[in-house]
Amino acid sequence: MEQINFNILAFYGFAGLAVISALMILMSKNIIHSVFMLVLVFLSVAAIYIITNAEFVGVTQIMVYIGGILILMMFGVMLTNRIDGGKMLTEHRRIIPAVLLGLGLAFVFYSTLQTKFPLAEFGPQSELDKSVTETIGINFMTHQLVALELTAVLLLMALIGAAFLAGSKFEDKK
Amino acid sequence: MIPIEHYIVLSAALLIIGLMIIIIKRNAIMVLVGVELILNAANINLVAFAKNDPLLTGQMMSLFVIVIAVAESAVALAIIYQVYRHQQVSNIDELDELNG
Amino acid sequence: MIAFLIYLPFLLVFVIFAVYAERKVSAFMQDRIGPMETGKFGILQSFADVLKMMQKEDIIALAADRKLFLMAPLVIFVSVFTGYAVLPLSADIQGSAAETGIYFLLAVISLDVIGILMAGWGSNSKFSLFGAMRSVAQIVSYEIPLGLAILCVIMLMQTLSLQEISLQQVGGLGFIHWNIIQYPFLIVPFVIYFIASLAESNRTPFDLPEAESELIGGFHTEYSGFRWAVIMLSEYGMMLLVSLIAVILFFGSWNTPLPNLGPVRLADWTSGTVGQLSADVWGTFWILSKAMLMIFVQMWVRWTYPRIRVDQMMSLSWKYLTPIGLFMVFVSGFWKLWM
Amino acid sequence: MVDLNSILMLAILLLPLVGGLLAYMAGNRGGGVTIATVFAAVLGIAVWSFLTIPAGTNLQADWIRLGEYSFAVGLWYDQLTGIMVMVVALIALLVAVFSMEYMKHDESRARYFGLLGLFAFSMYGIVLSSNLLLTFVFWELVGFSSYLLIGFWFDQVKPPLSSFKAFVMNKVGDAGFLLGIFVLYAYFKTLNIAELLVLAEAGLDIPDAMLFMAGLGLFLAAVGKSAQFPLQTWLPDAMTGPTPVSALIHAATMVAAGVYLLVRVFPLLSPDVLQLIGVIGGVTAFTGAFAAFAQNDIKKILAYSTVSQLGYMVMAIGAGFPVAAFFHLVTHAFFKAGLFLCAGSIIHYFHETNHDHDFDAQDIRNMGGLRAVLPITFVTFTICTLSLAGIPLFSGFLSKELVIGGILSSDLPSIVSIFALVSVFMTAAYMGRLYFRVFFGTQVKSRFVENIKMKLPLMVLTALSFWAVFTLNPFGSHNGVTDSLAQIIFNPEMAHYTWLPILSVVLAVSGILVAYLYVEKGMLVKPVSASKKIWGGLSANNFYLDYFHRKIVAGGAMKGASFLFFFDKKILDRLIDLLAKAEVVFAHFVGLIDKHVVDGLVKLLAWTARFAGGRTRKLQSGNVQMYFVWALFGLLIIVYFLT
Repeated sequence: MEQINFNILAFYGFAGLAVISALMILMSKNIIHSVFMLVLVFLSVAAIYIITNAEFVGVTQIMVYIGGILILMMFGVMLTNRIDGGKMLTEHRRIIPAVLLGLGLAFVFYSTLQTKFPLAEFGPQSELDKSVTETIGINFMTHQLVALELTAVLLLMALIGAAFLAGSKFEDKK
Repeated sequence: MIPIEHYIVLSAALLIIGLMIIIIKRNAIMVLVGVELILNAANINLVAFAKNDPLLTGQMMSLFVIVIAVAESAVALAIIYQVYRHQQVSNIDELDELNG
Repeated sequence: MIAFLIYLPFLLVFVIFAVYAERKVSAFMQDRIGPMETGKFGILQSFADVLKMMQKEDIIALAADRKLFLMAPLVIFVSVFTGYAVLPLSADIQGSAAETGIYFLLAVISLDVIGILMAGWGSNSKFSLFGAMRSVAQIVSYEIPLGLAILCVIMLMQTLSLQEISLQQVGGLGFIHWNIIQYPFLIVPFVIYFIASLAESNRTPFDLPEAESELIGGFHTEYSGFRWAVIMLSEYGMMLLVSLIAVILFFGSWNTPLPNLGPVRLADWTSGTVGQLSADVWGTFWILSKAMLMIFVQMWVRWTYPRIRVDQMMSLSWKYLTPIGLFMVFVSGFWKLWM
Repeated sequence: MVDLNSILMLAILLLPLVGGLLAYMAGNRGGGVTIATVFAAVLGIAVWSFLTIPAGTNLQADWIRLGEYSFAVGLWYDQLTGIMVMVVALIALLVAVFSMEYMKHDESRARYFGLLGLFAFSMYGIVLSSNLLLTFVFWELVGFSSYLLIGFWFDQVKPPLSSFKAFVMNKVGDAGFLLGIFVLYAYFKTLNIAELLVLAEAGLDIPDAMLFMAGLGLFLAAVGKSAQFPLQTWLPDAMTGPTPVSALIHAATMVAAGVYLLVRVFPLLSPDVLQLIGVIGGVTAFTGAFAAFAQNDIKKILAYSTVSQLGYMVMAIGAGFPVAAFFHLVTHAFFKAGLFLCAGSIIHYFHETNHDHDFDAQDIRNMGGLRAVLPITFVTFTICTLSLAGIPLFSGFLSKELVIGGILSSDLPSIVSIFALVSVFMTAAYMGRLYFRVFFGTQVKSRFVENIKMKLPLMVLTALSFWAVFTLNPFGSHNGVTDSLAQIIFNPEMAHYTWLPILSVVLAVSGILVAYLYVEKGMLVKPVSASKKIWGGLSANNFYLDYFHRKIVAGGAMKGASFLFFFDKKILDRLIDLLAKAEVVFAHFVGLIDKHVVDGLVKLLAWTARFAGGRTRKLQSGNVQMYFVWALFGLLIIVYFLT
């Protein structure tokens, strides 16, 4: 009972942290701060994954998003902005359409949630024969093998492509 | 138990914020940040729905999403870097050379 | 939880003595005495240093990004210390029994980079930024061979949990059951792991990020006083962490190295009874002493080898360690399938 | 199978060309010997041909086929050709030999001898050609090689100018030649001379006017080439070429080509044309002789004399006696070549002995008493002069009597006869003036010995100036060469005037006497100087013909051109301009309709399209994020309408 309560508390705490951090990304004009806020979002989401019985996904989230994508973004920021000691700022444009659209979407989601949610009849949480990580591993090697291989090929192509794009010096046509 | 609606609300909130980031920010990398947020929102839904699935398909899908997100952001950053090196521009709305 | 509560104070004490040990070891290597004035054999030298640093002013550069600057040491320390959460101390004492233990550790180690970047960027100094960039490049690069080396063990152990890895190395023959003896080819992944772990903890010969002669102090150039002490704490924490992981993966974790030799049941005597305090004490003793040995080896390497160049560092990782690591993954797979 | 006759003919034609090339390649040292050897060989072949080849030998080949017309080329050999070839070959050989000495100091002798070969080739081509087309080709080649030879010293001032003048004057005649060829081909469908003559005898199926045109054209060609009035001005100027060339080209061969052509095609010439030819010949003879009086350049005197004698030949043709013309051509070729070579000898003497650059070696006022210095030249010159003057016992007498007899017996206007007779007197007079001026007077002593290479040609030519070469009768030619010529050339009966030789001799002797008295004895000064005042300028400038050409013909052409230009510009252009303006006004009117009515409609459409496009274009701002906004907006709308 206490454990569940703690989990629920943690969920709302991390959910709030994620939303607040995301909002801070939205508000902040400082690019670097935004990126570090993103760390918080990712961490919170990873925590939510772990709470939601998806430990492997959560750790992967930390490892890939924070250890990979965020680092990549930091380097991207540093490479595509002149580092002259000043703060790196980005302007905000199109605020009114963005807010209107956000409100519109929120309204859409709100009205959708007001109706009876079809997924609610999904059934109770099922008990797994094996641990989550084992299940994922076995599924990867059996049911999802093609998808896994395709993803691997895609990743390889993306990496080679990205390395080529970033590394090659295209001749200036002018 | 945490009701599934709460996950959906969280993911919707992150989705809307991500969309607004995409629209509002001028910097290309910030747009990418918005995209990542949306992907995360999607992942939250996948993971949440997988709670009731003995095969854990949702979790695996979220893993695929994460991997594809890596690929996407790597390529996107490479392109942004190359564009910056060519045109000294890191803001998306300055890239209007093809503007009719 | 208990392991976690043990590790935090232990870490603080350990750092103080590790600094002293480092001084003494380096003095020993260089055929000199080292600190002698403070206390007997200068044993209080590190305490004096800590006191000094506590008193120092907390300087924050004017042009620095204040928030990042202040947060960075904490982020570094937290990310390193989070790693201890999944480490086992003995058969019973364990932090989190997470089934993704070693995977989590890898993820957490990479979190370290965020803190370093924050520090480097927040300092708003050329040296800091350069140091941070180098550090990040180095850590990200060496994560690959590190992960591959760990993957070899994981494939053989069939689990991600550190406690299960430890349990698989239990046996009456002591060190015979250690992974590195059971699977002799693991010596290659261990060497890879050891080199990569040096790089992960920014130790010589991979101390390019904080190369004093070039970058003054790297990403912590602008830090002083307590914050600098926290960064140092995390560095020694990292050393201890990677040493512990090495011990768990390759050197039998908390198991005794002594075998039962017929009636002389050395292994049983030095393991204690499972479920009782003796086992916990012996386990803690063995795992920590093995880790201390690893740290001594790290210091030994530090005072023996010169710093390598940036390009050498990169080519070592990508051209040598990664391919060899990949090959060893294959070897492990074949071993697991057919041996 | 090509028989021997054809080989001989081809050899005559082609040997000089090959010889010229060989001479040019042999260089300055061996060129003269080479060309002289070749010319000697050609002469041998020519004599051989004359003895062996039967008259009327024909060698023909198709040249060009244009649709159903084919143009043939070919060679033709008869006695006329044979004699002409021999004359040309002989003189060419002598000139080549003479040139070896005369040109020995020149730097580009090789080119000179090469050009001699080329000229001889062209000349044989004219002579041997059986076909007017081929004749025309060689006609042009002769003009071209003559151009090259006159302008041989092209680094001096005058030669290029006079060579150019000669070329242009020849071209005027060539235009007539082409016209004649066109007319003849248009009516007879053939250009073969023999066939043409047969057709002409058979009765011409051709309008008189066209026949007149054809004859006129051919005569015009002869006028150009043979230096007849009014195109004769190029010949005196052509004396800027090397003197041996003048002897070869401008005395014996090239200028004779025109007369030769007229002799060949004589049956084609209508009576009207003959009248014209006679008058022109008379005028030429008279003006040439008249112009010779005031000249001081030895070569120019000889050149005008040549013009005058060519006039005789043309007169003879005009009178209807081509045999007389051809006979005079042959005799004239020998003695005039001899005279020119004598002049060359004299000039050579001055060049060799006097190295003063300002000294004019051709001016007779600088000469005198050369009798003792150049004895052979003196004797040669004497005999050739007597021949030219028409003194009995010499060839000139025979041919000239024949010509004058022909003129008197023809129905030409009497003025022509008077011209002819007066010219006899004048010829004797100006030749006497030249002769006495050059060889008599103050004796000059000089150690100069005439070279054998110069003496030999002179002696040969002198020998050929005697009557005996042509006929045994010193006072009439009727039993000699002319009879044999009459077998192949149209030759009407000629009236005999017994008084004519006496009158002619009297005129000639009196001419020489007048000259002797004036030059040697200093008498008759008053009437001469009086006439000089009146006629001097006229004579010296050859009746101001050059002036006429330059001012009236050329200037007139320019004036006419400028008038036409004016007409074109002020009147024709005005009209066109006016038309264009009217069109522009109309176009403006149409343009207004176009602009405001048609374009208005189109513009309305365009404006509509642009307005719509502009509105839509706003969406396509190039800003990806705005696209995103619009896409989301659309999504919201869809969601709104779906729910």
